[in-house]
Amino acid sequence: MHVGLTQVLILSALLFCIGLYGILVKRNLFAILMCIEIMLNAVNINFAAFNYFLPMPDLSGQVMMIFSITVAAAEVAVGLAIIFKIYHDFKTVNIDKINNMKG
Amino acid sequence: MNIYILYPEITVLLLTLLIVIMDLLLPVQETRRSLAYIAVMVLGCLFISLFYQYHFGISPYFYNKLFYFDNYAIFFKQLFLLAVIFTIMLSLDYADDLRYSGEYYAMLLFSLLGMMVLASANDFVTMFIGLELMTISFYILAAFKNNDENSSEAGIKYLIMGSVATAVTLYGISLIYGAGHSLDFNVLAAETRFFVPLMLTGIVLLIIGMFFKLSIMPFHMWSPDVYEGAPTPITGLLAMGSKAAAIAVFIRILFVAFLHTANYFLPVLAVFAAICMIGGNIAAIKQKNIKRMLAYSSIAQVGYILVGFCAASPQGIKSVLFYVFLYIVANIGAFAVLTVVDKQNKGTDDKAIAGLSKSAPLLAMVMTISLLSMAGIPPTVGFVGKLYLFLAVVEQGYIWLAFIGFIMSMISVYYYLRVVKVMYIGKANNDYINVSAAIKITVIISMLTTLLLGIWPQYLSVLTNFAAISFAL
Amino acid sequence: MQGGLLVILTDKLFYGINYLSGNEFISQLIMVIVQIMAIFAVISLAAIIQVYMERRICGFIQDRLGPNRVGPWGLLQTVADMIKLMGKEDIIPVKAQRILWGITPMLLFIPAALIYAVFPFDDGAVFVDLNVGIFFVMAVMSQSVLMFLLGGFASENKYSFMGAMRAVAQMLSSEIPMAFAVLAVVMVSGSLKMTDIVAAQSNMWFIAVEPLAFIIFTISILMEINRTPFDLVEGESEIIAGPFTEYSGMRWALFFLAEYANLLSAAILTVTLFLGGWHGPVLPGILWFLIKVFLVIFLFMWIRWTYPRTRIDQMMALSWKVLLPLALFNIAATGIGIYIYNWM
Amino acid sequence: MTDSLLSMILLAPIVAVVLLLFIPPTAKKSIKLIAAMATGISLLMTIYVYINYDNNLGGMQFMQSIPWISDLGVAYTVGVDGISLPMLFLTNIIGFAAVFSSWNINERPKEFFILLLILLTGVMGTFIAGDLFIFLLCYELVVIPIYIMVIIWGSTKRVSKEYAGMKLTIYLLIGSAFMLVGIVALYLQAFPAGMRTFSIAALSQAHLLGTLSQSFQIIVFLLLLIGFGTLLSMFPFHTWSPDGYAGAPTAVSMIHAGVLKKIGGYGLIRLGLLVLPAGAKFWAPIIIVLALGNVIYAAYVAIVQKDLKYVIGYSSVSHMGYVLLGFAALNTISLTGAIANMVAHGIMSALFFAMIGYVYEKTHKRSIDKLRGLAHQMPRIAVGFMLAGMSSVGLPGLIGFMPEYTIFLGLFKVYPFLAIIAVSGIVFTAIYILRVLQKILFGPRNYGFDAIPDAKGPEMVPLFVLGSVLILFGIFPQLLLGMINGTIAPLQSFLQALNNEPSLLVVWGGIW
Amino acid sequence: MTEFMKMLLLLVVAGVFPIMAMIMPLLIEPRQPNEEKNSQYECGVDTIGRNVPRYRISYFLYAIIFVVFDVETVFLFPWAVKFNVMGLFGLIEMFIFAGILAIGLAYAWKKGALVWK
Repeated sequence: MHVGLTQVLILSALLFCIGLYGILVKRNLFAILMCIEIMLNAVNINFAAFNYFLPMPDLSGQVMMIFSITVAAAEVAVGLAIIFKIYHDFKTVNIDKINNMKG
Repeated sequence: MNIYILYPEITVLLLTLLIVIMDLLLPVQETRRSLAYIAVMVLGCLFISLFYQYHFGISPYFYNKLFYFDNYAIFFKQLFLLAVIFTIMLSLDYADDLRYSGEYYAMLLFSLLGMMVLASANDFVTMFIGLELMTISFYILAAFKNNDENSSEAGIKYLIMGSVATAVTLYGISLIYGAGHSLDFNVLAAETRFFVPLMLTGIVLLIIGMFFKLSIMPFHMWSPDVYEGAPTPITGLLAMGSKAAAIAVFIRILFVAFLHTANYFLPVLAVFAAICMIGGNIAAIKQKNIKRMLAYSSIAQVGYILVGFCAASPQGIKSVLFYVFLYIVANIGAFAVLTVVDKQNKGTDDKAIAGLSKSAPLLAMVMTISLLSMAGIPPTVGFVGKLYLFLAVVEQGYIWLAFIGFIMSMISVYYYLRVVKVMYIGKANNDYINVSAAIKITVIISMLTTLLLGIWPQYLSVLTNFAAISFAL
Repeated sequence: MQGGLLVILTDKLFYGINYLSGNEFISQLIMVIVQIMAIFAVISLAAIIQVYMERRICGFIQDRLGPNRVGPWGLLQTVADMIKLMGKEDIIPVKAQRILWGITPMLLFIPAALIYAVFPFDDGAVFVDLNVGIFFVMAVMSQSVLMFLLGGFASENKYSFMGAMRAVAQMLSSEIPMAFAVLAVVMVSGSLKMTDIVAAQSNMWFIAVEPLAFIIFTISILMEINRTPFDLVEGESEIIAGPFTEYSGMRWALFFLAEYANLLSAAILTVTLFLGGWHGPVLPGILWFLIKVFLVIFLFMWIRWTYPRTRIDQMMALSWKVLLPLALFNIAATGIGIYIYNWM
Repeated sequence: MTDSLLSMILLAPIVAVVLLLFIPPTAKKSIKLIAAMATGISLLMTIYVYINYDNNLGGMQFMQSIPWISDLGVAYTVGVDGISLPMLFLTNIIGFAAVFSSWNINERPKEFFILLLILLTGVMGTFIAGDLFIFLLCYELVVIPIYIMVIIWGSTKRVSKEYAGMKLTIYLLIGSAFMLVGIVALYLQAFPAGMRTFSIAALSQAHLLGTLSQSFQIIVFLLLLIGFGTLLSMFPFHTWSPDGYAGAPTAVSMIHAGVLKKIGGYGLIRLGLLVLPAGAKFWAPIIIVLALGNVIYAAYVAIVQKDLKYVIGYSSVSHMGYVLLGFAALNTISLTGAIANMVAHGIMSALFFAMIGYVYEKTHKRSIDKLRGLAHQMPRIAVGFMLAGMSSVGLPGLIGFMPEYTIFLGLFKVYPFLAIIAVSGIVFTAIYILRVLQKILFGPRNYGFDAIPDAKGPEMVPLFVLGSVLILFGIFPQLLLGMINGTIAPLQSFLQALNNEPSLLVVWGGIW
Repeated sequence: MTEFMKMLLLLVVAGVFPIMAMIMPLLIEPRQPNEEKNSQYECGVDTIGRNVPRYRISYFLYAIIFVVFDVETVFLFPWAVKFNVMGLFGLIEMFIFAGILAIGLAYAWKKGALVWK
């Protein structure tokens, strides 16, 4: 089996779609947060793959990946904190029940 | 490596750290106002010093042209400084009620830092960092009110939608990287192979992501909830700062990196602008909560701003800058008033602002003028801004867009005037609203700017012209 | 190529196989499999030896004999234990989430085995000399906490779950100081490659250059592998056996094996990073390596039977409030030191 | 001095606004005095300008121009000619009268007079602006104060004042949106980039340069027609007008009916005719048809109205039809008549609304059925009613006669048949005016009103001022017509040239 | 034979090895399950409902801090590798970075996030 750019891109696209699907389907906030992580990791795979397989003038793809990992971590940290607050206020982490504002 | 051009960012960063440290040193019960004063002072000095950085000739850049310090960036940096300074001023009273007011100011400054980076970003890495620094700070700020369900809800909704937008944007960027072999706008601009499917998909995803961030109409569903739930000063900053910053970088992306494809995406943008103007204004009509109404109205405002994009000319960009400025000024006024009302009457719906003209005539006046400026009624600066926008776009042949724009801005008067009506003839909740000096200063500055620039926009016009010619269109 | 005893041996073997098979690829494949087998042999054998050592040392420190019945000096005691474990019934608790519960011990073994790939046992004797070696080690090592969490969660047992949460807490606190301690080493050696790090110690061991980092590293690696005084995860007197409470028979043995594999890798890591790896006078590298590794294991056991178990808050406080600031300070000091050294 | 005279006329109310901002709301008398003084000063200066305007010279006089926004080519330009000076005069005299007719406002007077003065500034600015940008600025400035005044001080009768205010505002703003699009297109089309200007004088020359193609003119004129036509309450877009007047407070009704509507007519002549002659010519037949709708339909509706304000509201719609007729006939005589009729109608409708305001204020009644015999108790108000009514009917010797006569004269030359139909509108006018006057003023004494005092003191000022102008211009129409003619007459050749341009009728004829 | 393939092979073997180890005892182990034996290991009394205890919020506070710090190391490692090359610039960078980290730590400390409540 040959693992080339195409295969990696397909993998990342699949991951991305899985994440997106999860966000749309899952109702648990933690699960949604995880799905977002999956999406971001799909992107990381893309960057690394492009940087690895294609003749790039620099390592900007990998740099971008590192930053993207960091940002994802920060996002998760903030997300967790907000989910605590949600749980504190709503006593649930089901996103369907978190629906005070409408209109 | 001329590091001095980073001085605004470095100043803001040091200021933020200083505030974090001071916050740690202060005893818990003590008010954090001193931090706010320090921040306002330093940012004010920075704001003034940036006037001296406008320059002719080649723009200084930092590290391989990844970070530009051109007039355009300076203009936007000043805008963000303005927005944050006034946000701090109008949240002085508000922040006293918060449990972590020190962090509140620190997060404001972090978001400012993100915006400032965005204004200068000339490659996707820098842009991404700026964007996320700003957005993540906003996630926190949106959920900042303690024991407030709406605030938490706003925070989580913003987080989820914002993260998805980030992921989509990033995915787009990664495809662009794969097709264009670089993340640098300048290099991408030299790239001519735009019609590779990979590149096109990337551009489309990137634009969709940006539309999410800008809450352009079909991608706007998060914004009304977030605007309603977030603490009022933060709603203001969301409406002004985050949008302006996203616009700042969006212009660079479209008109530096993907200038070649302009002919293809401009009609699309025009359609989205029309959707925003129509949808935003019509949805705003039936809103009872003023923050929510302003959320929809801000969707419409972004529609107007997109109109300026469609012109794809220096005049277009100049009109966008002009409009963004006036939009920020108008929002400062409106949200300062809402902040006071929210604090006094515990809400921002019609009941809360009823009879404001009796209990606080100044606030009612400022609110009216700010709203009229958003609607584009003379003699407020909103009129001049709209005129610039539509002049620029009609010159490029989009007369239908101008037509929709003018009609919709007149329809928007309907719901703005509804607020005015409630303020002027509604029954007041309390006889007298005490308005603090900081708020008074804020609203008076906002009002005077709106009116004076509306009558005599010469200086701002020159400044925006100066900033807009940073682009080789 | 220059190489130690092990490398010479492998080269000889490779020539032999190549001669027999005649196909380079196949012989390479066979060589890799042989190497993998060797790694597993090392892990299994080391586990048996370590268990025996542990008991003897425990006995010695507690002033008693320890195992001395099975075989000469009780040497076969561990083997007997193995056989006993194999013969035990595999009890599956009814409430447990069966699949997750079942695969946990197997998954746990993967990270434990995987990090052996990058250890330089001798001059040139390294399975895969990754250019991000130490980073890889840290990344993979921290994966095992996931299995603890999984096992504890899937067991549907209070003790298991508490143990799992403790495991997470412990990993949270050990990882950062460890990473920062390693960082200082990386700064000095200028590479993430394990072989480079060892090579950089040919003149002077890093324990002399970075004593503070050594201490921080040792403490945090003890936390990482759940050794006493940080064996909160399976504190017998508190939560039965932590995540392993519901496991028995061979499954439990796998946990056990992974744990001792981790202990060995911790020792190897310490040796590689701070004690000069296989470097040493006169004797062949592999011997020096083994001596150092078993000395470090002895040190760990000594610590184990000397200190009482900490409370979780003590452990967290130690790592976040003592080790982390120290590690930060250490990085700064190293930075300045290197700068001054280069300047001179 | 004479250069900045117009600016000073404009500035006087603004200075007063700034002054008023610092006066405490409780000092009601001083507020009113300041407002009266400001409008009075403006009025006096306007009269000075009116007297010193050189009719023989014609054209723009008292010009002042200051560069304003360089990159748009905007200059602050003010100046008056024979078209705008009567309008300016009208504005000031009605503004002055409006201040006094609001003398009895005691609820939040500070805000009322501030808004009133802003309103007046906007209207004045519109008339004297020599630059399209300034024109727009002032044009839209007036809408919002009106809205606020209607919702706070207005009255709710048949429709609620909020509804009336909003309807008025939205109609006018949507109309102005059309107009803005037209102006933007005009601005961009008239001159090439770099030479663009908002100067009305320069734009008036643009059609000579040939940059404005015929089809362009036709389209833009349509947009302007919708915009200004809405303001002028042209037939299908007139419904805001009666409702708005009914809801508005007296002063606003006066200014709105008296002055504001005239901006529509003024704009049509100043921008529509002078800048886009081909467009004007093209749409003239349509305008005539719609204007007939105004004249006949509105008059007919006015007959059946019960509410006094609605009667006058529809009457003003009807009168605007004459103005449109005069405009659409496109000859010097009818144009002169149209402009003069705007002045005439302004004065009389302001007087009407002022009087209605007094009646309503004193009796709290506006219904024609409930009022009768007012002449017994309030002879002074009755005089005002009579003056305005007779003028409206077109009694010679009052202001209303000459303009209408001139319009018919001009129209008859072009469309004799339509002119005859239009003249029949006068009959309707006479019917509803006389009916109203007869019902409310005359007839048996209503003893219920005995305790109600007649207008006196400051309340007499509007009656006196407006009435005297009414008579003065009625007896000496040359004062007005001469000035207008001085500017319109030179357009003879310009209008003559239009005969060659196709009109809608011709195009239709071609299609058939 | 690339590094990647070798690693993959190791991974596969590491996955297979425990399975082998699990299969072996199947031959000799006794199989006599009963209800008592298969019940959860508790203190003699069956738990009603799910057997998962509530856990402390402190875990999450630590987790959040951990995530942040752990990711910082991602930046520090490349820097550390190239430290010798970068000279003074690297040193200053390091001080800025470590300084910000230290402030972060101090912040968490002072705010009581590092207290095991």
